[in-house]
Amino acid sequence: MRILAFIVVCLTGAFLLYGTSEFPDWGDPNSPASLHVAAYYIEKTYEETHAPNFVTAVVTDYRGFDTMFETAVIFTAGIGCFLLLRDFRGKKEHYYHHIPTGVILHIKDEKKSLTIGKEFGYMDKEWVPPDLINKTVCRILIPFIQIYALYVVAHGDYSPGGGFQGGVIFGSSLILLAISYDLKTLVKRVSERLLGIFAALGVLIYAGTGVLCLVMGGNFLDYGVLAPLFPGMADHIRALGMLVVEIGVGIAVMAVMTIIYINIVSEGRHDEGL
Amino acid sequence: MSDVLSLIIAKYNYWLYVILMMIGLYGMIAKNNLIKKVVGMNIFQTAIILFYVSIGYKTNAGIPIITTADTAHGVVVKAADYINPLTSCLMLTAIVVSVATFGYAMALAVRIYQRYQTLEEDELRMRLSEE
Amino acid sequence: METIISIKPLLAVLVSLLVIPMLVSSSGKPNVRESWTFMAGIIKFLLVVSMLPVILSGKQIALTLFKIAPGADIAFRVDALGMLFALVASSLYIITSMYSIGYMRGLNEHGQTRFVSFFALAISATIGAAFSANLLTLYLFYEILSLATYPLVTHHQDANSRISGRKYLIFILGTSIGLVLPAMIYCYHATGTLEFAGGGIFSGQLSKPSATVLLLMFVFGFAKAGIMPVHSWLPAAMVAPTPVSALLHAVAVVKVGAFSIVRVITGIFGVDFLLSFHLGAVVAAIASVTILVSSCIALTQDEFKRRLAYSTIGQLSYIILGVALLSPKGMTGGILHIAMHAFGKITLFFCAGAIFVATGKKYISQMVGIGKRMPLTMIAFLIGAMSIIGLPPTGGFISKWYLVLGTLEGDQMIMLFVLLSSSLLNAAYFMPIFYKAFFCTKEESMFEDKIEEAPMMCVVPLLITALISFALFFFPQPFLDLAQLAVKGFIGG
Amino acid sequence: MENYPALIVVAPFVTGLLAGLFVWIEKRLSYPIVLAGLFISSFSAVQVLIRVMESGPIQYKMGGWSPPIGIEYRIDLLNAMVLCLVSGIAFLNLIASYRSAEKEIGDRVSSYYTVYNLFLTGLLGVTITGDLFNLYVLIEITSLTSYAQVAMGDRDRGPLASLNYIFIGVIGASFYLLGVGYLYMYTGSLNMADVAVLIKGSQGSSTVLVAFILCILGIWIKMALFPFHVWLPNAYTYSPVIFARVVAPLMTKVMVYIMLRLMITVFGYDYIFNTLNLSDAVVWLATIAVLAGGVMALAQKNLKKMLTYIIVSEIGYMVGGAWMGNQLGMTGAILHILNDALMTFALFLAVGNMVYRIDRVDITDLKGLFGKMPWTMAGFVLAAFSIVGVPPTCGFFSKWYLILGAMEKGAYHFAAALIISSLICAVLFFKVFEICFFESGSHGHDHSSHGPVAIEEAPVSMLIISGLVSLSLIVAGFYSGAIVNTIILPFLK
Repeated sequence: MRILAFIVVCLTGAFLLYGTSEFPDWGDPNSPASLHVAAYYIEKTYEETHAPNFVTAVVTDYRGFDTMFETAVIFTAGIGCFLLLRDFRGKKEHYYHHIPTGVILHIKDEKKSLTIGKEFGYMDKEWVPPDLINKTVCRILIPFIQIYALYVVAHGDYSPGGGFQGGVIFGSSLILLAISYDLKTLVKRVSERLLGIFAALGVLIYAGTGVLCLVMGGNFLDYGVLAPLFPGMADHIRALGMLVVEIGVGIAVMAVMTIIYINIVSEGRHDEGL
Repeated sequence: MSDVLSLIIAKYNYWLYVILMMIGLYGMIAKNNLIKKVVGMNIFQTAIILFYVSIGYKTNAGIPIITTADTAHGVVVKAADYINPLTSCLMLTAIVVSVATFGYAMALAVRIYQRYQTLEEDELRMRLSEE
Repeated sequence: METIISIKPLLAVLVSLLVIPMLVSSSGKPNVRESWTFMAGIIKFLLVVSMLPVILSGKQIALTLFKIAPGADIAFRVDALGMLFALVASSLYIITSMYSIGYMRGLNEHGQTRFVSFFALAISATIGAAFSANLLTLYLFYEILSLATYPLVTHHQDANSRISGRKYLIFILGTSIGLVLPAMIYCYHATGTLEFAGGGIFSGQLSKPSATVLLLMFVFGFAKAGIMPVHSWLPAAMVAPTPVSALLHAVAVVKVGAFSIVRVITGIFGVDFLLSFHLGAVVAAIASVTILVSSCIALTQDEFKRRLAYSTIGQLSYIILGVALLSPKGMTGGILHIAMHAFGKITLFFCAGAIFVATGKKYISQMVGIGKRMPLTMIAFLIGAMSIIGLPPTGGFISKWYLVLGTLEGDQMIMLFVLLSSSLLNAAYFMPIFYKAFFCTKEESMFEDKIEEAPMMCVVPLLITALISFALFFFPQPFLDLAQLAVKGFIGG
Repeated sequence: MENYPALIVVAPFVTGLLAGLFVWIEKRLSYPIVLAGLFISSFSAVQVLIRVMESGPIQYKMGGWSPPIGIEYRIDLLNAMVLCLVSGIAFLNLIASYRSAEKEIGDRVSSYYTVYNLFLTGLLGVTITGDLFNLYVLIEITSLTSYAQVAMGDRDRGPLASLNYIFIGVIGASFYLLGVGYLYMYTGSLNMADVAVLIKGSQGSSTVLVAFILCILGIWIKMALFPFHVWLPNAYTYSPVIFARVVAPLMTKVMVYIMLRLMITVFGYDYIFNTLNLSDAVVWLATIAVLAGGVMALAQKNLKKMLTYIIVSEIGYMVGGAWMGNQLGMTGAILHILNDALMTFALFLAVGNMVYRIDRVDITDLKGLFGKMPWTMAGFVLAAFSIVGVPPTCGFFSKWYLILGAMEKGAYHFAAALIISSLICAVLFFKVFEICFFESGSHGHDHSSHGPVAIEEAPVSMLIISGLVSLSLIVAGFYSGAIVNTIILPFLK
């Protein structure tokens, strides 16, 4: 099997290399790939869209339709994980710790539960004492990470960045919260319902912008026709459209990252995990 | 010989991508552990991303973002000065796809492990034939 | 030739198809259901008859339903040959429906609604095949008929019928998909048309070897005609209830097979084409072998229906043989035999069924002395048997007469010998039954000396068909005229 | 309205997302929202088809950017037809599967509808797009949603089947992506029409050759052409009924469409058949695929799995037809996209109804099903006949064109494979029918005990759709000539 695999892999590799034999040298500015459409994007983007970041302009405007589906791909992964793993049955056994004394309680009756408050706290089955340094550092860091994420989203058309990147950063801040505290803390602060709504809403903002363009009489995702809605910004209307969809992407990506994380680490129970 | 060598040097990016891709593909076909296969898959997809991104590269060109200084004075933008934005754009999509697939594959692995308590393919096959 | 566009052929096909929902919906009320069946049968018959004068006056009726590809549409065309066949099938359908009421109720069979529904479907397909304008349409109805007959053959749903049903399908469906379909598509590929034409559709596209192969594919592919060695489904299919055997395996199904072969020989290849390659002799030889072998086998069969089945196999080959003689008289005889054999054979099947209903006997050896108990039935049997043997004064004599003339016309003494010796064999396997039924001593007789016929609904139909067989000797005109008209179309070009 | 092309894809997309939103707000609204989306989509598809038939191909520029700068939708007769097919089947399936989805998926069903609609967005988008990379993204949406749905069926086997599907699916999609990369490297464009112009005349280029092979190979893997089919049977067997019903008819067919699109629009006949001369090799491969699919189907004990192997076999039909290199073969392949989608849909509708009632569909579990679920079985029988290729069901007519194409090219092995495959399918289905028909559990041949069997049919909504689609097989059969003349031939001209 391994030898067979090796032969197949080598043949594929050789075949792919054969295809590159006619390629222009690496970095050749006159290769066909860099002329034709690509050159147009570089030369005309600013003129047409007023977005200095060509990549963002191509991503969200020229090929914005691709990107909408790309967001949908992410959304699908999230909802797929949810559908596959989410397990609404409660856990059979619960662990609590008595805060004043540190005594651990193990309750086997699934119907009984204690109220969480000053006296009792949740505890995971494999309990690791919360690390004060970790907790504190993360508590300080998380708001900054989130601000940075918002910045990356908002400045997508000016500098490297955009909805995906910002969304991932924001999502990772939430994941950090779960890692440094525990999963319950995250789930308590950001409910599953909220994440679900956000995930769908983010993609809907994108698609909704497109539909709005349809309603305004243009083609789908033709931001140009939105100008009447934003008086005085006719020049920048395309960049503005990009911003709107970037925000949508950001929201969706953030929510989906978190959904995937929560479901995988807790095997769908949303109670305890990494 | 030197011809071949110079050919390789001039296009070593493609050689790298092919080798990376071969590693990934080999992992997907030959490995027994499902997680390893998933990782192989990820390497495979990354190789393609590498390929695309290297297509877009141009020597002596900068990132495809106009600085404020450029725009202010109405400088004519020359294509040769910026690397190709299109391939980066395409690869953003490919990355997202590969992340999504990876995430979902992981979720599946979790599920399979829950059910069979193993991720080794031969053991899984044994378990399935037992049922 | 003048062609009239009319919707009648479509209606004739559709009538019994449209009545199926009625049959299903009135499944709880047998009398209502039966009246629907009769209504459909009578309307169908009237529709067919209403086209008869037009056909006899030398015109044709045509209707194109769906255009599929140039030269291969779903289309109807009523000519003399089709008319003859449709007339036989639709008239016998009414009689069989009557008979099946007597038979099915007499035996208290299950699934009667299913039975009558598929029966109606089968008869629709038969009429459709008769009226087909081209090979594609013919194939379409041929297949529908195969599939619609399957639930009828396996009506009893027991192990025995399962095996028979399987055999039936393997032979019928296997040959039609495996042989006819490629042959048909090859024809279309070679000529670009499948339309039945008086002189055939080929004009030099085929060499002799490929023409031979193609012809054999058709002859064996239409396995419903029961040419050996693709005949063995027919005896197996005798597990079906007798009305099915009677109508389908004496009239509709097997005749569609023979009819299809006749159509292919006359309409696709064309008489002149076959004559130029001497291919008629090949088919005739195959048919003669079938005639002789099947008659010999029939002699050895003790089960009444199986003996009839082997007799049918032989008689079908008469039709093929007659047409394969490629002489006007021979072809007339062959085509006429479609009708004559149908009336004779259905009488015999009706008798077999009636005996089964009245006494439960299936084997000939158990029927000694039955003439005393069921005289009417056995007299009808005599007439039917005479018709099959070809003795005057029955219809069968006329077709045989033409067949013999055909062999003389073509100077084919071997075929003449085949025909005559086969007639002797026919007599040899039918006459003892009749003889034993009446002329036996008291000790030998297995029945009491008391007349006790099958239910009325069983006896009346068989008397009617026997009477028709008898009458056809004196008044063969409608069928004879149609046959001669058809042959004129094929040979006159 | 000029935005119909966009609506075809956007309507199911937006409604799918809305449904995903309403899962968290008001669960019961998900279903009607999704249904409305698919309705709008199918309505728009029909409108687009009408327009294309009236006034030629339609171009729609996404974001207002003209190609090759932006993404364009380009709709000609071929994809207009496929669009109608996809959206129509999806819409009908959603109605038919309402009950079964609730039963199988349970409380998650409202989120499931989101995935369902996204899946269809993918399929529709793949069909309508004129951009190579957009195609990739949509293939990935289709794939990812199908991975998700496969895993939701059988709780034990589903996830594993899905993971194996992922591995092979990713390889397929990645090969395609690499192919697009090579093409982009050569031309600098991603628009299909633009690429086609730019690679014209580059017959000897190794880049184009590799790009071509990668693209086609990738699509073949996604399509499950014979040696790459290993993922398909498990994935389709263990998925929930609502998904199996839509993926089985559509997924492979849409992939075949992409193959045709790449062959016709991007690389061009001339390049494939004259420069590379691949026709013979691929037709052989297709021949093997047809036979292998059939043979493997024979070995299956589970009805669903058996059908999936038949799909593998059917893929061989279309690939073979498309690579025949002549107009007849191509006509057959395109017609078979339509017909095969319909008949597979009808089959799976029937199977879904069975699953709804009896849960397991191992062939031995089907005893007495003709009595228990007569309407479902009627639909099943029709669909099965269509797969076998019995006229007048539509399966016959595409087979007809395919065999004609094979004969024109002289690829008799492919023609023979099609015939043999028909026979194999006949064996397969009659094996099933026999069990359903004969083994009705209790009785042998006992006349009195044949009371009406208790009918336990699937819900009416499922039955109506199942019946309609099965009847449409016949309608499509009769109108296949019209379809060929108004859609396929004008497209190929």
